[in-house]
Amino acid sequence: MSRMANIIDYDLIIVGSGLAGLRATIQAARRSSKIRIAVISKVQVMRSHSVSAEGGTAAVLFPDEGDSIESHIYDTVKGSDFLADQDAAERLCKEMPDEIYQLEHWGMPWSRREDGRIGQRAFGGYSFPRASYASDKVGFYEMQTLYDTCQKFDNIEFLNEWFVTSIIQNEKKFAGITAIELSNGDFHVIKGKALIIATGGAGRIYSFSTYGFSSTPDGLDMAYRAGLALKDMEFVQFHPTGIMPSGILITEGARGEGAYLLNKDGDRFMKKYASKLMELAPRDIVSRSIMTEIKEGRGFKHETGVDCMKLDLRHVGDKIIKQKLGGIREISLKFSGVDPAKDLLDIRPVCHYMMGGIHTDINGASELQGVWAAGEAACVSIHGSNRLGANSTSECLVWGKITGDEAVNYIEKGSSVASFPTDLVNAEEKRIYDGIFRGKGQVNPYEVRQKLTDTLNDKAYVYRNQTDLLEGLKKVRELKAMTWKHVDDQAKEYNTNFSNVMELDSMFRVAEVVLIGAINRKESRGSHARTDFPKRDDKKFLHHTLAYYDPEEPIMKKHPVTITNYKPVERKY
Amino acid sequence: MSSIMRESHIMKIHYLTALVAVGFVIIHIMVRVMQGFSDSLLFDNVIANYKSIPYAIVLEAMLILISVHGFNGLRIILLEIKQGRVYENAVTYGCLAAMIVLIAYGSRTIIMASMGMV
Amino acid sequence: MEKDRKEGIRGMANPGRYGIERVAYWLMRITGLGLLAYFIGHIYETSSLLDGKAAWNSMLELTQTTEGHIFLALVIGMCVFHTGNGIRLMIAEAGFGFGKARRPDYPYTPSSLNMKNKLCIYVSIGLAALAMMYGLGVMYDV
Amino acid sequence: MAAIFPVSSQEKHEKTKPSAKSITLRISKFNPGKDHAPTFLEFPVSYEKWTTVLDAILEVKNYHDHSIGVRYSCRQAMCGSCGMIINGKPKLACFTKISELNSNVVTVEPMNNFPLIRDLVVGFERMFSTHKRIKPYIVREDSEISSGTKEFLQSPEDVEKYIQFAGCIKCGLCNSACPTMATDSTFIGPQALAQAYRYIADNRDQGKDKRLRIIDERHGIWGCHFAGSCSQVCPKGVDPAMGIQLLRGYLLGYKK
Repeated sequence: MSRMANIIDYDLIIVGSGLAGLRATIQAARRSSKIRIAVISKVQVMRSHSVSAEGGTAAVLFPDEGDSIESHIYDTVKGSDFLADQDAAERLCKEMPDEIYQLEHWGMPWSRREDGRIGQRAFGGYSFPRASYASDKVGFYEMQTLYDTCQKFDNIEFLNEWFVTSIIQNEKKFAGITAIELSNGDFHVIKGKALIIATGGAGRIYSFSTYGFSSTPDGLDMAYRAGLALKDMEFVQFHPTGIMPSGILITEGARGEGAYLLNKDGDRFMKKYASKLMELAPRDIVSRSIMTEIKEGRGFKHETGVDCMKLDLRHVGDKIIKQKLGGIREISLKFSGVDPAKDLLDIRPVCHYMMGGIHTDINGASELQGVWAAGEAACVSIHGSNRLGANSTSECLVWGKITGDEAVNYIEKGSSVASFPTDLVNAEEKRIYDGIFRGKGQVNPYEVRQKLTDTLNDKAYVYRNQTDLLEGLKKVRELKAMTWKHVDDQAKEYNTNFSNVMELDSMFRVAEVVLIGAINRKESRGSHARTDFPKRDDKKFLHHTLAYYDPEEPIMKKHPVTITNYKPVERKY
Repeated sequence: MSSIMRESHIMKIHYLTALVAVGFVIIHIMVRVMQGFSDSLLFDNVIANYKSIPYAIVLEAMLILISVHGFNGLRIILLEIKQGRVYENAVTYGCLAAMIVLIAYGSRTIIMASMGMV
Repeated sequence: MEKDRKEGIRGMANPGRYGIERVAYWLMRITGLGLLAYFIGHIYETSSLLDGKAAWNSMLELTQTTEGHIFLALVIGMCVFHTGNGIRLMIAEAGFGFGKARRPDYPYTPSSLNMKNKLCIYVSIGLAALAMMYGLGVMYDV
Repeated sequence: MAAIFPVSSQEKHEKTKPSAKSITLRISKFNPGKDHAPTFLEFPVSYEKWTTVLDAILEVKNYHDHSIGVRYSCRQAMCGSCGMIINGKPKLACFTKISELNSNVVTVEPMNNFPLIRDLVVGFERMFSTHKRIKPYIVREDSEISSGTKEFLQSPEDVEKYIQFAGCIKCGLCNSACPTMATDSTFIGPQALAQAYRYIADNRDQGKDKRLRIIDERHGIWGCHFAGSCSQVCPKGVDPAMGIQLLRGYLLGYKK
């Protein structure tokens, strides 16, 4: 083989350096100093989009003040519209308090109460204010704490800006990965005993999105192509408050601190939709309420011509805003020119989270031996059809730790692959270099990407229906058939044109899974709201959706939901 | 040098020499101004100044303080302009040597003038 | 092109793009080097004493010119600025005069670049100018 | 580069519509692996009041020249990817609006004092390694919890003492603006020094003496001369210059 000069060897490979990836890294590194760990990411460490998580991390810290693990579990399950696996939700809630304290011991700058204990704020869908917060930069501080703590260990190697392209397996066991080193364009084969996929969500398949530009589905797609199932991909969370026009997130913590949502008549319209929790109802409900108000003519028009709603923080006051919401103050002043203490913010529901991901069991193990998934990339499933705010960073921490432990156990047992399948490496090289890098075509891939993401925005947004979804799928397939698979920049060094086209390639496959899953699910559950099937249908659809890769069309299957203590009931807030 | 001394010790010396030198420079200038600027430059007046032992001590102290401060400053600037083992050693020992030479040369003037060996 | 793409001496010396603190940094270096040069010259100048009155007087003739006086005035200015700014730096570098560290509010105004420090720099420059004028006055017996 | 055709001729892309306001974007192009010297490419770019320099660069990359090398991700000034020199000063491209530059020409160049990878992309290996060198974590024996452990207590005032310095996003702008780093690539730099202070000022930490020892060397903390440029360019209000001066208080013995 011509290019295969670079074979590297590690024990544990962690793809993705966000919260889940780094938490797994530390867990593995502290378990054993003999295990050689590679943390591989297509961005530099500390650039992952986990740094943009804002509001909080949910955990029960004050049982003596009225909170309980039981309540956290039930809130999570109810929030999920009963699609969550209840054993997983239970595990999350039980392990979370320790994670908060562990982060604190590693230096996390949690905001404090006057008595010196960790501060918590109200968040949507919870019956107790249990979102531990660090002003409104929780994800950033958590990332910093984990990244900095990684610096303690000498058995961790960060491979910054390596684009992982595929998983190599043999005899149904993990064998290694292939990756391109962006800075010089070298193609590498990295052998390993275990792999943890922590590549995050894929929200950039939507054009109006809180996600960073790097949150494309290449990690999900790599697992999908390797034969792993993607689970529940039709459930995409739309956060109620993305600021106009950029779509940058205005944290739910703003409403946690008391902000109102107002319609054109100046009404706090949430009283119609969730009379008890009002603005702090779960995100799916608030987003739907906003879109209903807009459809019924009580919305606003932003100067870009897009419909929006108003978020009112004025009564919260400059002092609290500066102290607890400094990040969103900065965002709204800079990107929209609005001071939240003086004026209303223009907001609109925005693609924020994917409840779906790589199908795993409760330990984060995927269907391929030696491969785990954690964080947003995985679907354990804790969040079912709708995640509660502040539960995603929690999931990253808990399953980061669990998968780190599990992978080390597996490595220490000494399972290894008989022979390394070079034919798969050859095939992968052919796919990316002949199929993409040296591809031919006239259509601008960036324009195709824009159209693809616009299509998802138009056709698979907060409210969905059969006609729109079918049209969306048709449009996506039309776009996919165009000749966009070519790379005009033929340089080796830092070729983002190449990685952008590979990302687009993965976006098509995952977008298809999202749309087909949405078409098949003829009910309304959590974030998936069908105007043509407005009711939840537990008889037919109380199951997870699995999608397996096939070159023609994804193969869709069903998977049962684990229900332990809580029978599905109607959700009221 | 920094293998013998921590950089913070060197900096303390740098600050201290500066502060004390400022005091002496003020004395030096005051003495000259009180004599009248042009008068103070007359050969005999200058020699007379040197012969006053306290003043000679002021001059000698000033010589040492400013040399230490000045050449350390020069060393800092030179070390920041370029790096490398050989260069850094050359700068460090070069500055030290220059400092010693200048102090010796200046002391010769002060001692000989104050002892009347002119 | 150099591997590290350091800005180099030009970047170090170019004070224009940043605030008065960068100008002060630059003046501090220049005046320090200038004073060291003067100091070496001054030691050499005074050493002519040892060669007797004639040597001293001919050295004086060399320095008692218009250029010499302007140079001496500059030295006075450099000395005053270097002292004034140096004292500011010593106080600042010991960690005094910034107020307390605290959560910053956007738009961020770094408290290390506060008015106290800026004022000290302007005062140092002003004092240097005054001292130069006074010095020239003394030299020309005004 | 191959000609780029629109997806269909009727559907013109909205973003390419000329708007009333436009500027010339000059982008530094240089691939050390191929080229001999940097060149500037110029593109007319239309903008709205909220258009950032990053938006403009991506507009050019997506529709005019796919080969522009630029690092970016979160577009909300949290990830620290897009530091570059904009009209002569180090800034984050995503946090600089074209409208606030008040210039008809916007020139973007890679950050100074970092090795160049390509176009606007520079290498961070050295900065990451100096960051590691100052032990950027809580140093104390009981920093790992066991079951039943609660938090170390810390008052809101204790948090205020270091929280400012915990805002560092490692974008490298401070190191790029620093006059000492302009000539001294072995200088530890304002980024790492500010982080050393962040952990020393944290009342949970016990690693002060170790860290002070690390930074008290020839190309350590004393390479700072308080020109303040780092604090001036910091997009997150970290104020490294202040952190460095406060650190010196310990070394000079004013502070315990």
